Amino acid sequence: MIWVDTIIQGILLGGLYALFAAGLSLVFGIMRLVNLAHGDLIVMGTYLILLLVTLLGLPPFLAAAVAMPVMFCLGWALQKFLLNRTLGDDILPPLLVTFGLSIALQNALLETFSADSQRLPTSALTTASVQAGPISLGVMPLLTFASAVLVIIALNQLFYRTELGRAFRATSDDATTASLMGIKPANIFAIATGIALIIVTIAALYLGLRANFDPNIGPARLIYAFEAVIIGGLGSLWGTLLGGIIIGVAQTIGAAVNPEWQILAGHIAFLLVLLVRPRGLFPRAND
Amino acid sequence: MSILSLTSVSKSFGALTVTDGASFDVPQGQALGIIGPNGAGKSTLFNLITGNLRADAGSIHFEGRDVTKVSAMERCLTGIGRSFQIPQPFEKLTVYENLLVAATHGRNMSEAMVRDDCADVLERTELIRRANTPAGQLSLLERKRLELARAMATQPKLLLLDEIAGGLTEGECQALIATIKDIHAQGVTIIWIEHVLHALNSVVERLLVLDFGKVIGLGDPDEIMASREVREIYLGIDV
Amino acid sequence: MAYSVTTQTPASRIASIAGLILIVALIALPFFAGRGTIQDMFFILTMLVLAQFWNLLAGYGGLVSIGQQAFVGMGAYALFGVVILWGLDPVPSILLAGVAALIIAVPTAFFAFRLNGAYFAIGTWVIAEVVRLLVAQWKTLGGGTGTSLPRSATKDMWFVDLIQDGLGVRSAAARDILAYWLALVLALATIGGIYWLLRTRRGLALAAVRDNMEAAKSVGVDAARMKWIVFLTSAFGTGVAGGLIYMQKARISPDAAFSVTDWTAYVIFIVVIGGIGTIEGPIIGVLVFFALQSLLADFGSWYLMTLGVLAILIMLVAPRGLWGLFSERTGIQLFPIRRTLRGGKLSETKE
Amino acid sequence: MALLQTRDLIAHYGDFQALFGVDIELAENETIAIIGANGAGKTTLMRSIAGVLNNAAEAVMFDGTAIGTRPADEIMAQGVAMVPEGRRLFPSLSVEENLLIGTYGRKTIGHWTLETVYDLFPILRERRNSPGTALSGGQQQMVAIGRGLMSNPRVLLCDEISLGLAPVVIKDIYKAVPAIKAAGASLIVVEQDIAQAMAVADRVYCMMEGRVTLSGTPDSLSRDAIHDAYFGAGH
Repeated sequence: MIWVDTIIQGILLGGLYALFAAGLSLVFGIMRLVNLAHGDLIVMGTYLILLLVTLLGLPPFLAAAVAMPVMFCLGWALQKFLLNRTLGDDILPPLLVTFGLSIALQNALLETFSADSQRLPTSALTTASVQAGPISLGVMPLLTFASAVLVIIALNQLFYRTELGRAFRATSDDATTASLMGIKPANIFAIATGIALIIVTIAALYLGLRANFDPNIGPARLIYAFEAVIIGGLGSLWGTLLGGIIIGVAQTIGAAVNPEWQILAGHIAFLLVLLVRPRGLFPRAND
Repeated sequence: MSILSLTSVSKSFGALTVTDGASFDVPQGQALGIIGPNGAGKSTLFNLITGNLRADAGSIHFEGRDVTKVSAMERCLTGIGRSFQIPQPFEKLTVYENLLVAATHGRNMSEAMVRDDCADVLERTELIRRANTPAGQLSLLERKRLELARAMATQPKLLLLDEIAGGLTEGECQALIATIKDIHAQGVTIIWIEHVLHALNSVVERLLVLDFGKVIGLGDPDEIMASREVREIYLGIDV
Repeated sequence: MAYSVTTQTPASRIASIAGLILIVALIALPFFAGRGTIQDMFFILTMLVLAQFWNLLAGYGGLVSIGQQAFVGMGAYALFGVVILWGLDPVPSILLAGVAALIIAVPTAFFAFRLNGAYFAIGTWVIAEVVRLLVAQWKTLGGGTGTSLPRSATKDMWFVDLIQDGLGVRSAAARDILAYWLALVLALATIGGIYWLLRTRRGLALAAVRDNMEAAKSVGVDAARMKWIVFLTSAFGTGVAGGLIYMQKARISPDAAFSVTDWTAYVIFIVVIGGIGTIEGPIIGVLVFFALQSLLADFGSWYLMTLGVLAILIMLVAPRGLWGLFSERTGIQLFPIRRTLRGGKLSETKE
Repeated sequence: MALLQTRDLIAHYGDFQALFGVDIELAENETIAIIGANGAGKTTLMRSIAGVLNNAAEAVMFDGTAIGTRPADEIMAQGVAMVPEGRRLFPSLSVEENLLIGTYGRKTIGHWTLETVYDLFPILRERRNSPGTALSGGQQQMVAIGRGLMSNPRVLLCDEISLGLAPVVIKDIYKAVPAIKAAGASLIVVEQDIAQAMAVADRVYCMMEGRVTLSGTPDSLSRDAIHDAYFGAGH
């Protein structure tokens, strides 16, 4: 029974990783850009929520709702004024610029909030659990997982049911031809990064509610997100969820065997998938 | 004996079949021209022969050896050289260095051993005065010449030329033809895709017509050009 | 008249003479400089080596790795391993550090080469994390908290006695001087080796693959093999540097030895600021980096923030870095690799 | 006054010059054809007009405005739509979505809607939900033309729309031209198929090596003159 519990906890943890990964996947899918500062943006989101909670006394969920438009604008501006200028055939500029951004952001957070670990205030809701037969499930992990599923459904609706989604897909297929059809790729990219940062805010909320955080944990979140994206197959949102679940389950099983092996087990699962399916589980045909 | 033989070679991109069961032989030492309208699959056929693309079906033999699954790099080492339709120079390297890459790797020799050969190719292709110029600064004619020179530097037994005369003036074209004739006279087998028909016809001994990825005619150039069907398909006008 | 080829330029001739004088001065440095200077120079030289190898990977090979700390850490731990467990002398063990890095580079390449571009970058980072977590399980070397080199090993290191007697310094200072000289040898060998590689036909092939992969394959360049050569060479060199750095520190822990900031972020900044894709770039970069560090080290995170922002600005405004800016204006190259053909028909008229 | 005009248009790809001072003119409700061999600069000319390549501002004039420096999306919004060479359908969009992309972000008023495009090419109505790439070459070309029309352009640039298509299919596609003209658009047609170009155009420009070598109405041009302008003299 303990194993069933471990696996279910792992699946729910996978929801959090899928939330980390969804923004990365969205941005890569549309503009083939890998943002190495993605993990640090998540941590920054958590601090923004913390700031709203402590300064305005908002409950965390409301604070996250307030943070979303702020983060959208930030993402939009980041893409419009910085990252768009790095896009091109050469892979070096976007990599090095986002890497520089990652280091700068991490240290800006350190300078502002110190290296002490923090936590968003817990409430009855965040510590509650429900009993499903013999297994006790935390409300928080359940909410995280449900949010991940909702985010992915919402993204799929956006992509396949709206005019903006059509423009996203067209620009992703062929930005030059899209511009011939009256679409401004630079704006599409900026909106996409803005949306990615909305998802980052949701991930940031659960990151802060679930455990302690400090300015240095960004890179590890980037790595989990990256592993989920690769396992799922580039550009597949449901694949990303599955990728998150695989990392989550591997980590909880690893931790059950030996607490020191938690992170390592996740990485090994990733390498195994890479060995067997180099293009991930659900690769997009035309990449 | 044929140096190259294709048997039912096919290639598709998604739903689009660009090479459709192509079969033909090229005898050792012959010059074969390939014509066909834009989009007929000429460059794809070249890429299949050089290994830049892998065939979906059929087989390709070079000097009797099955090379269907052999990489572009190895095919170069066995003696297949090519030029690209859109010149693909190594832009940051000089003209001489472009040849040096080809000669040292394509023939697996040291720089010192190939130096004079490269200089010789540069003289024959009239690029010697541009030897120390970065290839990115060359004019169109010079880029086309460099394509030819770089392929020559690998000392191929079979040379594939992809629209090497396109976009050149009449005088430039004549000079290039002379160079190609000279290469052919040395016994190199040539396959040449060209829209500039008079250039092609002054060199090749046989002509192959491609349409929709299919070989629809192969034979004596005059007879092929005289065929009404070919004229209609190729030029779209009754001449 | 026959043809000949040269890569020399007037500037490079002057540079090689100036370089020789500089090398002599650097060799002689311990005779008149204080211990602090020697330690600073050791830091500069080892960072320069790391930067040259990362530049070889990313600037010439197009392989942007963020996992160089795997090779630094592995090299360092291998050195501690053979010294502590087998009782070997630290000095020759530095070469074994390189071998250890080479050994883990093979599976690393096997996995990471399955990923393209940016994903290759994060893939190398993941593997570095895996190596760090595995090494932290190595209880005999202190597990997660790390360990020190035994005093007996550091005291009796090769050459330390000689230096102690010859220069009349104490044992600790003699060890620093030894480390400095080894770093100097490593840096010169690295620069010389990379310069040599770039001047061989393999170096030409690297440039050709960077310019046009398809065309390179079509003239017989084995692009896949070039990737392996560059990756393994760089892993070996980085491992040797890692071994040397931790031989001098004499104390190791997984978090420090596998630090992405210390061994990859700094190195990337050095190369980007100095100028990627040139041998001169990392040299300029490491000097700028050291100057910034001396100025700003007291400001802690402000320093790193400045570096991050500076790297972004350079990438946007002058992607070829400081040396690139200088070289474009003046045409000067200290390590020219362009082969100039002379003689024959070229000598008939002056160009 | 000409609706669209290029004046001494020059274009480069990196160090390589592709156009050497090209002057063409298109009047309201006129159809012109650009012919020439591979590498003559036809596609470069189209890409310059459409704003994919940047030029001097005055090099491209549309309706009295200099548009040479405008980006492609703005030129499209002003009323110059392009059917690019090789069709360039968006593979992850269905036929109908490909058509709708032509109206992204704006309400266009005019003759062309999904319904009228489907009336023009009825086969597309049947295949509206298929992915664009599952269609035959001719059908894909119809989608590409329809996509260009959806913005109700005043000028439609058609780059090599018969490329790789069977003669019967080409005839089918060119049947749409009168309807397009009737709805009020002027056309620039780039063609390798000389007969087709002659049949459809009011005037013809022949290009070679980045320059216009011949122009005039189809009646005024002899076959020999075209051949010389097309292949260079001597054939």
